[in-house]
Amino acid sequence: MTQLPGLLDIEAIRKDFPLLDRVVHDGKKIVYLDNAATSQKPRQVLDALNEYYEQHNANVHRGVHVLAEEATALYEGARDKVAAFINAPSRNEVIFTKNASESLNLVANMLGWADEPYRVDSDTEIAITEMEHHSNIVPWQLLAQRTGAKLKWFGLTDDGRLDLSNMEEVITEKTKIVSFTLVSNIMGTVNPVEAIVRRAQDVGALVLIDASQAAPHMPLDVQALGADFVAFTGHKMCGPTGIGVLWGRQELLEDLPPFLGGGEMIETVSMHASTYAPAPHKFEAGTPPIAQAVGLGAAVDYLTAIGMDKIAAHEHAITEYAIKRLAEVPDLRIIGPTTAEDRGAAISFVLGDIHPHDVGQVLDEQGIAVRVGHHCARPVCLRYGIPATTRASFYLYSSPAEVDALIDGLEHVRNFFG
Amino acid sequence: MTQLPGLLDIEAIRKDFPLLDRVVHDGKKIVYLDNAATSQKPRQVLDALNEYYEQHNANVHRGVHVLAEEATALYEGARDKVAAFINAPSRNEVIFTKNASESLNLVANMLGWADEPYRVDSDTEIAITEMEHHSNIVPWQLLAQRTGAKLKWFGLTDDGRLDLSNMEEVITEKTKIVSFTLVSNIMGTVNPVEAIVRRAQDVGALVLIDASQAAPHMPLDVQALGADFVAFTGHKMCGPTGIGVLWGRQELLEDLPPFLGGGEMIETVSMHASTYAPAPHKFEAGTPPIAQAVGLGAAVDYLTAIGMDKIAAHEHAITEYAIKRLAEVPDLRIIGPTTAEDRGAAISFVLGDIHPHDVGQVLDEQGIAVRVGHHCARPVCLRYGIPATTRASFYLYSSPAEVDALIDGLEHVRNFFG
Amino acid sequence: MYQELILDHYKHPRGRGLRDGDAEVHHVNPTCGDEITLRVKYDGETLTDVSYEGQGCSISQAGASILNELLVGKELGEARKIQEVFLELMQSKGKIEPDEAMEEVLEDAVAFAGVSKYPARVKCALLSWMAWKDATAQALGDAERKTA
Amino acid sequence: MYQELILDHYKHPRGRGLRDGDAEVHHVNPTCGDEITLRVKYDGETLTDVSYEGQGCSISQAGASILNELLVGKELGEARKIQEVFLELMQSKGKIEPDEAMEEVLEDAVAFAGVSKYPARVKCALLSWMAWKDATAQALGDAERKTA
Ligand SMILES: Cc1ncc(COP(=O)(O)O)c(C=O)c1O
Ligand SMILES: Cc1ncc(COP(=O)(O)O)c(C=O)c1O
Repeated sequence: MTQLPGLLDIEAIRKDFPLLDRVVHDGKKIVYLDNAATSQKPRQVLDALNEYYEQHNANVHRGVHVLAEEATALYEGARDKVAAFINAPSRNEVIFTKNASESLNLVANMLGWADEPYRVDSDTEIAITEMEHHSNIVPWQLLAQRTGAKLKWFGLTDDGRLDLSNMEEVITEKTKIVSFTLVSNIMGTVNPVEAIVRRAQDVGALVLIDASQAAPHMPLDVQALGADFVAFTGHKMCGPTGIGVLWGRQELLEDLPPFLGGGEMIETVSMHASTYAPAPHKFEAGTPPIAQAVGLGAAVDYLTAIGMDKIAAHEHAITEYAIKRLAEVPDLRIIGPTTAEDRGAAISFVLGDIHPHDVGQVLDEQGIAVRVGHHCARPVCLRYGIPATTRASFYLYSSPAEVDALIDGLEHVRNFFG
Repeated sequence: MTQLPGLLDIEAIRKDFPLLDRVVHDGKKIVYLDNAATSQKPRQVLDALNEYYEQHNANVHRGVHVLAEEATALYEGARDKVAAFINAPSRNEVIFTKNASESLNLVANMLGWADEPYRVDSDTEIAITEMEHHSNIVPWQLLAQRTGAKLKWFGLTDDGRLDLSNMEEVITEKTKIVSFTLVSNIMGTVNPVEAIVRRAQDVGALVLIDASQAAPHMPLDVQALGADFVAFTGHKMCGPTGIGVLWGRQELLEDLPPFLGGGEMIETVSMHASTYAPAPHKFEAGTPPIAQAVGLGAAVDYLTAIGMDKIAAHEHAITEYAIKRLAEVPDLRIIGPTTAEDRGAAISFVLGDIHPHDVGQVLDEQGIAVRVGHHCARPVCLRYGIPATTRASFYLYSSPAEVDALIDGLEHVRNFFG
Repeated sequence: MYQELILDHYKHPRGRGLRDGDAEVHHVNPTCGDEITLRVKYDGETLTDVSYEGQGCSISQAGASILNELLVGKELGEARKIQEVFLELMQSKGKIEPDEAMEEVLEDAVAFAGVSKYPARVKCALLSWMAWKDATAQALGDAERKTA
Repeated sequence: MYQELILDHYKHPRGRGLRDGDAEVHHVNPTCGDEITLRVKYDGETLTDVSYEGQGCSISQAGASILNELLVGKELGEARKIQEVFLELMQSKGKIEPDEAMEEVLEDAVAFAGVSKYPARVKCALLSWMAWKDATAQALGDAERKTA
């Protein structure tokens, strides 16, 4: 087996993930390289879900019976774990949502309904980038349409990086919010947070960082990032589906208006008027995704026990190896950074003029799961003049042998359509 | 054991629910009477969740690999099951949300951003009732505040029913939307849908029915209801947390604008403009609660196999028995209908001047889980001049013996504080 | 959690009723409807009376009664110290086992130790204590304004 | 799903290129970027040419080629019937095993039966067929307008 410096004990880790034993297409063990879409779940997370449902299930808050107290302690305990995982100054800054998309929409809506100085209206601007996931584009397009604000964005360089050369034009005195991804889900690019945050702070704009592709893969410290809001999603980081996180600075969460109304988010309700609970509850209307938060807490424990720095090192090694081996495949062109520096473990490419759908399908027949399409980042495809890409993306359980399987698979694809 | 006509085979059913074997407070088997807050989950639902995560987990839609296709088929299959469960004319009318609260907010927001003739604005009115759950009050208060629309409501009679005597004043030619609960979560009242829907249709208002306390307990037929939207939540009907449903009439879902923006809900995105996918996807931004939808599908299968009419008959028998036995408790006053006719299996009461918190706590010490407080329906408490109630609520696994345990427990409470 | 002593204070509240005071506050716990109206009376630094009316659960009502018993007659500094120790105990999630030193300060109020294990009830226990703190701040503010 | 015949049509498309026609349409599959520009030419009731240009996956491109082979020269009614049978096959989720009657109608296009098992690819297979239907409606509309 190929040995690379920095690899985790993959064999031991893979034992934690039941799905990795899955056999497809008559006897082929799955090679799961679609981790940027969603990750697999360790036994530890599934156990936490089962234990929750079998032993402690109840609705949270305000219950005096023992199950309600246990469920509340587990749910709020998950908040503590997530707060520690991202180094939040306070647990009350951690809001549970259903996914990163809701977290991003939540901020857009807060700002649309906010009072001054936060309010986004027709005199103001919003700044994003051309490499955002649709979930960090469409909420701002909707907000711009509905308020009359102007939407601006950073373009991309030919090698898949943000073009910050016109920083002063994109982020101006009118900008109220700058929202960008820490790591691109399509190209793997890691973006230069500091430069953007500095400019935003200079003009008094708030900063929202989409950490959906960062939280699963590297140490995340919201204080070090210097942003005002950070969003991410549970299912990409070994957690269940149905859970996302929005972290926000406490003063902002106090000042900004609620979004969804309902049970849990109120202080007191009468037919004539209601008052709202303090954050985080103010932003959590209705019965929250209780089991899913508990599952995310278990995922965070799992990742922390291995060590986020070790996971980052592992993925860096795998990415470096994959880039090296992909360079051996004739007619293959990587869309995005072509070195492992400042990039994550998602690698998009095109293979001659074979359509990605065909690449993906023939790889699938060999048991290799990659994603094909525009990866919810169609503007990137438009920018590089391609209809779609094939994307292989790695995680803590990915092995060099899986990279080798991908390379062999691509060889087969070329022969098949050659 | 007490035998009542209409009871299900409780012993067999209880074996499906692992939590019902839970022992609390040094050896007391739990008596779970907090079903209106959330239900317990049968083994069949937990198995479906585990199988999903262990065998098929992938992100849905647009994937060409086998896991993505399986996950998509399971997720969309759950939509088919839910559509059949509520007799929806089309599967495309079933939108998955995170809970009933999101479903209700979704409608409020659609109407706030809609064009004519649906648009709620300062010339229009919204009608609700005084017995709504906070999740069907606060979204309308927010909408009214933000659009200038006027919020009106039906009051309550002394015996816990809607007072429809001023129908013409509450629902007028200006009313755009009438939203009310089919079954009250605090008093158990089943509301007269037909009369309200008829009046709403007469004035051309849309109707949203909150079926959160109905879907788990009785056959639900959205076509027979005659409403335009129906909302409910998975965790109260044997499903997982983190999943809710909004059913809406197809033409409306076509005409109304989206709410959350992001991946999955788009047709095509460029930096300058986006177009949206047809419903239901238009209203499902981001990675959906995949496993939770699959779990809800399993819950619906489970309930259907037993039969919703049989479940309703079982609960009716239990409710009748409980009301009879509660009448034996001195100083106990039921808040809500005092017969089992046109009422569900949630029974609220006050016990002399012993505060519900004390009632609940002393019951808990005996292993009996009830809920105490305002049950997210504070206006009802205000209406009846009480700070809170104690609520016992039953489900398909509730037994006459559990009613007896409650009565004994209340006797103990009285002695304790007597 | 229902110590004999708590039940006793609940059934036989000490010093209940509203009497003359320097300041009055009304506090509510919106989740359960516990309510208290509380007045404080100071003679210089000495808390000479805490009078109150309220409704709610045994814990909140016993809390007011024990507060009255414990604080009336104390110097402000001492009363504040008692309040702080009580707060610490109630926020301990059942982890503080009251020792002799604590018992010396809190006297009968150590009976509330068990309540701290029930997060939903801690607010009830603290209701009157928060009201007292608030009323005291108002009374002193008024006093300061008067001497100013 | 990649039958020899599909690959053959993909690698050697029949009738590719844009020629003179009565109507032209441009269809796109936004999820994968498959595109086709397609023209139809009718002589009375007879479809005399389907010409096209496009880019995309093997399934969408082979689909256009086989459509050309199958429909050109047919009467409109017959072409419509073929289209309907093909649509039925593609929407069958792999549940229809083409019988002789179907083979008679669809000829080589039965090779697409396997594609129907792959929901993500059915749209690709149908792209040119939907474009043809649309172009035909336009051509006939125009024809009707002309004769009107
Ligand atoms: C009548 C009613 N409506 C709405 C809700 C809100 O459901 P959820 O908390 O799952 O959003 C509930 C339950 O909490 C309810 O009982
Ligand atoms: C960069 C990025 N942002 C946002 C999202 C949206 O996450 P979710 O689909 O869980 O809402 C994703 C993944 O889908 C992503 O990769």
